[in-house]
Amino acid sequence: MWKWLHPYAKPEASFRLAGAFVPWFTALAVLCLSIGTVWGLLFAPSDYQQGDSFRIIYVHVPAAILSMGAYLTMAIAGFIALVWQIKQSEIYVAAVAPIGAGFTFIALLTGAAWGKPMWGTWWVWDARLTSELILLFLYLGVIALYNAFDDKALAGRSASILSLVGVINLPIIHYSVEWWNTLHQGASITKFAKPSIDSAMLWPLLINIVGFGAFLGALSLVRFRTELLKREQRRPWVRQLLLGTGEA
Amino acid sequence: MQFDSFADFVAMGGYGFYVWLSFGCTLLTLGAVVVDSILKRQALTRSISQIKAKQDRMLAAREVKERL
Amino acid sequence: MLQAKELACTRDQHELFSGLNFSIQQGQIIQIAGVNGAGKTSLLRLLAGLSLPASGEVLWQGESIQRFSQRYHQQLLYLGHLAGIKSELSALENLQFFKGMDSMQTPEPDYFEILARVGLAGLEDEPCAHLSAGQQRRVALARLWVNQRLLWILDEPFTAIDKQGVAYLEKILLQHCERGGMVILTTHQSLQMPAEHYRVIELSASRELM
Amino acid sequence: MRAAFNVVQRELLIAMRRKSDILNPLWFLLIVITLFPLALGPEPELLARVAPGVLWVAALLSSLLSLERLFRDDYLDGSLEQLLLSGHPLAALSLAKIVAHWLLTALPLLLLSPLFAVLLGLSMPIFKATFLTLLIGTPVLSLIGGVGVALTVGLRRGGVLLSLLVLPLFIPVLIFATSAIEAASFGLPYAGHLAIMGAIAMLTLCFAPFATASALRVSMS
Repeated sequence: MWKWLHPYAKPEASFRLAGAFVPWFTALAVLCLSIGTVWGLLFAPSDYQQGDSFRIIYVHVPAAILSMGAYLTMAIAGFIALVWQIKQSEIYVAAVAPIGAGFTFIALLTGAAWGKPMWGTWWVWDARLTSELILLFLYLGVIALYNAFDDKALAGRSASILSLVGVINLPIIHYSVEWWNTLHQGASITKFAKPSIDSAMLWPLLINIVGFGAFLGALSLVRFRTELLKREQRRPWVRQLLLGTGEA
Repeated sequence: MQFDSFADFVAMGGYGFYVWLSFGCTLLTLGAVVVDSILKRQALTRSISQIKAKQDRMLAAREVKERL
Repeated sequence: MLQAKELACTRDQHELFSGLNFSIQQGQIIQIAGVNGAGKTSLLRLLAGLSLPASGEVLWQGESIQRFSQRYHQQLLYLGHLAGIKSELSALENLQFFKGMDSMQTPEPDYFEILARVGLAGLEDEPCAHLSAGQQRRVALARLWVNQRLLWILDEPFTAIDKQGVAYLEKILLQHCERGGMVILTTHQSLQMPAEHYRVIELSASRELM
Repeated sequence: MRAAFNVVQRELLIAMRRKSDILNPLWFLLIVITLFPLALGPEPELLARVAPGVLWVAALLSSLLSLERLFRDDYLDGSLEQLLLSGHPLAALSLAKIVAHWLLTALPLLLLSPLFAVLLGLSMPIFKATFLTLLIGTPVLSLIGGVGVALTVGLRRGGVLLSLLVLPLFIPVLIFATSAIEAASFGLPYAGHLAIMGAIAMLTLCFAPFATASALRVSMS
């Protein structure tokens, strides 16, 4: 069933395959992000309660969704790397972690900037915010662990294990935080009255989510290619590619 | 178009600071990740040419007859 | 019995060796030779199943040692540079621990006789931290008698061992082979062994010379 | 099974020979707990309010302090290699190491907790809740910590990294423990909290030894 995948398991082939996807993802990302952002900032109607501050949603929600999504793909790649010992999977783990950390950071920052006018404070120990913060810690842990190893083969396997451990813990962390939060705070301030979102508001949001996804795809492939080259840097094909010299 | 003038657009109904802060930070972070990816790639090319130079030196050292 | 197929090893992206093929049968001693940094220890760790080869595989009785590691490790005695001797415990306690880790329960050996053989008579109860480097090495070597294993993989077994000790150890290795055992070792000494039992594999330029 | 027992026995024997390894974390814990009344002021109401949290944070820190020892010595003297090559499932042996670690660090803490309770002026019901949460929670700390140590044992400066990796994973236990104690302080039932902690403990018990084993394999090669 997976036979057709096999040729791509060769480093050189997967390098080229990843390279083939990069322009498409880049184009999609640029297109969607510009359309979604312009639409969201200029044309979407303002919220009847929150006024124009709600426009932060067009970066906040995509970043938040994809910060989780990126972690999920990272953990799946980690799982594949450990079970079938596929090197490319480990490399993907290393490639996607910084981007995911970036998204998480954006989600936290924009959340704070949205929270200030709405709730009157930059930060509350709300369930979602707290679990997003912990998600950031998990990402940073994976990155730090990967960088701590000199031998990148070991680094990749360790990072895979950690990402897997993290993803098992993520739901537990999320629910524990949610529960803790409801115990401490009573009525939550995050549940601002949310009318079923108007389609004029929804479309740019969806487009931006796709845009963030494509951005993640494009950049993770670029980083994947770099990491792959780094791993294979002593092979002739890499040298030929980068220095244009044939001999090795 | 939701805004009557450019000034209106910048003001964002009084929430300009927060909205532009968010979009600015997003842009900065995404930009930082992109720049980091490009820099990594360049560093790799540099290090590979260094390795190449090192190997050339090692090949040259083979010619040296007297060694420890 | 043990077979290496197209083994390759890289460390920090450096290729140490590749395309290494050899096998060892009962009654054989293989010495891995090579200059410093040729990858002797790395090869032994691959053979013991401590690390994964960059490519190729190691087979024990035709089965991959990765997939059937437990069965393989029950037949294997591996002594690395560091032999896992706990410095807080005495020689006797260390040996008793290793005996207790055996999967098959065999009668308790005579620890005092074994320790006397490796020249540690009278030091049995001393914490290993108080022993010299050579004496600690001898505690590790005592495991050759304590754990009855078919395959011995020994990394520099002669370091810190004096001249008589070396001669005695060579005799022990030969005896093990004559009883159908197998030995793979690295050392910088040239061993006095009968040729029918003894082979040298030179690790350089990734070729088997003999 | 016999091999795992053998490992536990050896760990305990070594610890008996090096008592400072058991005593230092406890000593640390005692000092940390003394610092809080000095820093916050000695009002009994205030202390009783923060005491459970203080106890838990102190327990977390002292367990982190002793965690590094879990595999570090074994890694350095080659014992870890020998465990891997012993022909027994590595997950079972890792679990044995973790059990030994719990016996040596968390158990003394539990035994000493009445003393800490007196120092911080805890009332009996709250102390009981604290004790129960520590009893269920500390195995989770040891188990998750084991994965962290196994990942960082081959690194030269793994100590700080270890806390970065492990502390976020400790958060759920901390949250449930403190909320159980909080419920107890209001006289509410907290069996539900304990049950959830028990579930978390079971879950980590099922997964952590395997994660530890595979992390050890990576660290050894």
